[in-house]
Amino acid sequence: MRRIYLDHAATTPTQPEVVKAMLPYFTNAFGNPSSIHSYGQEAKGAIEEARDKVAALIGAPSEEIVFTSGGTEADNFALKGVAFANEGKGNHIITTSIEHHAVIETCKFLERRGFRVTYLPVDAYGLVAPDDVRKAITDKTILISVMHASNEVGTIEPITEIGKIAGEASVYFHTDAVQTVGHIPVNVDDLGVDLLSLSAHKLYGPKGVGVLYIRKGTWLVPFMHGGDQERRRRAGTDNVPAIVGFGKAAELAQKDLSKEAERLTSLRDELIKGLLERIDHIHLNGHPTIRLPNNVNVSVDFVEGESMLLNLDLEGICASTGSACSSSSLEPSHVLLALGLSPEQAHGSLRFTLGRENTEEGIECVLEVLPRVVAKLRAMSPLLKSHR
Amino acid sequence: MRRIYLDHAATTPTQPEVVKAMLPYFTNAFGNPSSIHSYGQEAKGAIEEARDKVAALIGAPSEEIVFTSGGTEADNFALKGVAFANEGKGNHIITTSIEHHAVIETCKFLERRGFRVTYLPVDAYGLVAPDDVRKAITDKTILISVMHASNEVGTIEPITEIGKIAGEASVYFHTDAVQTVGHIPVNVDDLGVDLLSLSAHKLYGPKGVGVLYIRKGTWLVPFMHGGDQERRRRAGTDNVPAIVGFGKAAELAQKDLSKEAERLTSLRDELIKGLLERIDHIHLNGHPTIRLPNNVNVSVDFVEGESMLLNLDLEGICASTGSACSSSSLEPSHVLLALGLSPEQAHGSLRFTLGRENTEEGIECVLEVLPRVVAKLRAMSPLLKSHR
Amino acid sequence: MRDVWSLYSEKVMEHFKNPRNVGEIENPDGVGHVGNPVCGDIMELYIKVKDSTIVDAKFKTFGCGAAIATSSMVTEMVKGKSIDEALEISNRALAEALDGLPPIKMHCSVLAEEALKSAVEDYLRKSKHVLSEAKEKKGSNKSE
Amino acid sequence: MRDVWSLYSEKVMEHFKNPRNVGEIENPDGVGHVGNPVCGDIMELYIKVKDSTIVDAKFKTFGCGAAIATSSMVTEMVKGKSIDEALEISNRALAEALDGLPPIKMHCSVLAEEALKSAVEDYLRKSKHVLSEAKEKKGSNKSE
Ligand SMILES: Cc1ncc(COP(=O)(O)O)c(C=O)c1O
Ligand SMILES: Cc1ncc(COP(=O)(O)O)c(C=O)c1O
Repeated sequence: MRRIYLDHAATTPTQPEVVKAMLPYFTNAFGNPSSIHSYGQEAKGAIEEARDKVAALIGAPSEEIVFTSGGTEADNFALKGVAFANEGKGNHIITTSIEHHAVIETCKFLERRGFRVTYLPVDAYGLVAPDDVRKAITDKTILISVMHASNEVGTIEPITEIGKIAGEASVYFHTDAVQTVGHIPVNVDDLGVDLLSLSAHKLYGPKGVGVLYIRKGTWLVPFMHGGDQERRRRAGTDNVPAIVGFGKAAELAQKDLSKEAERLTSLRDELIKGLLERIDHIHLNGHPTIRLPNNVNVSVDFVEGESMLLNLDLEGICASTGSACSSSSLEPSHVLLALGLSPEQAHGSLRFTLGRENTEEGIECVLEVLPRVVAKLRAMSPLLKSHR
Repeated sequence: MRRIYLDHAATTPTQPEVVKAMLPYFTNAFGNPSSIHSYGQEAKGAIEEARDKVAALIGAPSEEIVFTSGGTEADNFALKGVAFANEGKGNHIITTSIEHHAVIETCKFLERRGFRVTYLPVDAYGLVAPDDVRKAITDKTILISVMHASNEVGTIEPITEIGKIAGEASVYFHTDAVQTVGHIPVNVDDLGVDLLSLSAHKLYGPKGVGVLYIRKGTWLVPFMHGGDQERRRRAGTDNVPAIVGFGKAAELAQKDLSKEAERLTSLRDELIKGLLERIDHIHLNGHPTIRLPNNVNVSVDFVEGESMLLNLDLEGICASTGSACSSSSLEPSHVLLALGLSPEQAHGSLRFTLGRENTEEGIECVLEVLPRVVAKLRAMSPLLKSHR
Repeated sequence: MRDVWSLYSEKVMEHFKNPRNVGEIENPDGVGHVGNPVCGDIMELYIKVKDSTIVDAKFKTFGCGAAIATSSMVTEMVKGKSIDEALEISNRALAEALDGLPPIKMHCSVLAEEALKSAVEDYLRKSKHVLSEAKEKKGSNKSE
Repeated sequence: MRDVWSLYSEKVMEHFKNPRNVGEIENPDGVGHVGNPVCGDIMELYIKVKDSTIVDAKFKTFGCGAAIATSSMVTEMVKGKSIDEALEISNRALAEALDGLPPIKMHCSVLAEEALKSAVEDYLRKSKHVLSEAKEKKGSNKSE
């Protein structure tokens, strides 16, 4: 059966050219970049080339790029690193109620260790108000962390505006840009951020490698303690093949970023339009226009997300949901609830995130299959009856 | 030029069969194991198979295996995880003066955060005395961390004895087994450990993946906060290809562990014997017999390690040194100093760590080349003169 | 690589794909209504009882794959069973009949058991009512 | 992949492979002895001076590749220079002459500069001594 993958926000396939670039570093040029000998130095050279490429993608100097094991580590590093280094100055952190778990759970950990965290609300579209950030700042505030775009509903946050506010208040500013880098233009100076998280596997690079961008002069303690790697900012043997792959993926992403963003935007809007037309009692989640080019998130009334997902999967369509049933907790997506959705609506959410391999054909397939699936599930829904 | 790689303690080449096992998980079966759809579930199945294989290699139940980004993360996780979870009980940690930086630097971080750390001394061979461990335990002791074998001098520590002591005192016991797993038999029950760190790239698996073995009932907080991966013990998108590669490498390692250990031990002893015969003023570092099958560490008087290394590299021989010049600090190896070597001797150390590709021929090559290199460097050494 | 990877057993998927006994029963003898929208699972179970035997069962469920499959399974299992037998169906038995459920989905089988219990209790309550009404009638008849 | 990867520039490696002026000078006019074993670098620099010009220089070094290369380079650079010119050779000039050094190795060039200064100072001290001895002699001659 042909499968249509529409879950690019979860992970993307590693591009064949990326794999090809990685391969020599497993078996031939397998050295440890910390080694002085030729094997070590050729590996070292390779990661420095990759660093340049990733730096170029976000408009940063190469020295401000620190490789990590992924976006989760980058977020942990940014938050714990700043918190532990600056607790002499203050113990207050500002973030939002729609951050990725890598930020939220790290904040909760810090709360248990004496820090105070403000979780700012968002509006019905998932937008944070810069003015709320301004008002939340106290003289104890040491860090503001607001994601660049929501992995769930795709809404793009006003980072530049918040960056100005953070700059004026001289508070460190971190953004989780895992969902934006490689998909929309990202420039650390334009955004005015001190710290920025990214992850290779969201932009057709390999899993297990990310970056924390750290602006020069930002004071944070290491998260991973040990050897002298990454100019003593992140210990652990460099994951050479993955870093090289990240470099290649960054290079490829930069090449056709705007063309691909345009193409996906039009597919996205076609899918949204089609779904709203063909299914009744369906709602778009997130902002209609200030959203990622590849994100479609809808709530379908009276039916539950996982059961839609499984039915779609049976027909070869791979998507995602914010329903609790897909996680080990029983609560539905904190993001959808923060947008003001009812628990039922949150449980009835479906996310389609498009990518390079998707074409018009895939969109049409979803538009053909989903209405059938919804009809089938609504026929067994006890909620529909009570609605009537 | 043919190169002879003798730095397997730094990293090993990924075996071709391992790379082959990984490849499908980059481009075809590229899913995120947290996804419900078929791409996700096939990735999930793959990591669970790999978990079984790694578990088998150390005699552990699969549920007690938590994948990390490497040995450094496993060490950070074990130490910080236990420390932060058990500070209500006590704030004292016992370790040794010869641990890897991933343990030592993590301990220093914890010291800055209010924990007290005892760094036990070692004897001239690098052995920790179990009785010293016993004496160091107080009612505030929450963790003992002693490495299984030294990455520098190869000495194998009496972990089983220390495990008994830790068990009797009901103190958590961690061992960094990064240099032993896959090279000598390791069984978590025989060793009596609650926590054990390993790293795939030291046993012909890929870089960027490791494991923290966590015995059921061990109380520790997560190190990487975020999503629900690894039964909520370690957040972050699973590095599927690397985990699959680790599984394959574990399987291969288990297959011919004892045969390979025997082969390397005889090459090791040949190299040691040859070096001591052909070069005067040379000393073996570490224990003569209670040592890793693949480790040769010597100090050559009057000459500095990096300059030997570079000369060897020019002739295609890749080795390592404990000299400061190879790191960003100016101090020579803390391990060699802990063994009682003078700074000069520590600076004059050379480590050869053998592996699968090495044969008699490589050993003979070292025995032919190194005496020439030493003679050349001694001719320009100001220390030799003052010694005469 | 294995050929088939799935969150669920084949049996679960079979019931999920072709759920048995979907719908409502008109004038049911017992209805169970359990779960709540916050947790994402709502089950309605309808039973028809004749001579203390469950002769028909239908369900409506809002929930995940496991919720739908266990709902389907419970309706299959209760049909033909006596009220007493039905009350003995445990969530474990349901999960086993489905060749197992993932640990995080076991609560769905609990919910199905509760739906069944609740439907049976509803029946018992109603029939007691009917019984006592009948008794009352009889009594009043007698007294007449 | 690039063809050549190395910690050091080709120039450094060239000097490391074929260090110039290795050895000691018998009866040197100045000797510089710097560094210590704890840091892993020890340099000895010997100079021969004629009419305030350094006519020969030799070194002995215990140290890393950069230490050996900068030692070799400093002996090359001072030969034929006047004492005053020699004192103007900075560690940066040494590093530049070697087409650069890795940041963590810059201290080796500092050490080489110090070795040179120390050798020159040794020469100046000795020659002052000789000078003053000569002066003394002259003076005593006069007074005779
Ligand atoms: C917004 C956001 N932040 C962080 C992460 C975590 O990144 P990683 O999967 O590389 O750990 C993700 C993806 O899972 C994400 O979407
Ligand atoms: C004993 C020991 N512990 C920990 C590590 C760190 O492991 P990794 O390189 O996977 O971060 C190493 C190797 O560098 C090691 O030899």
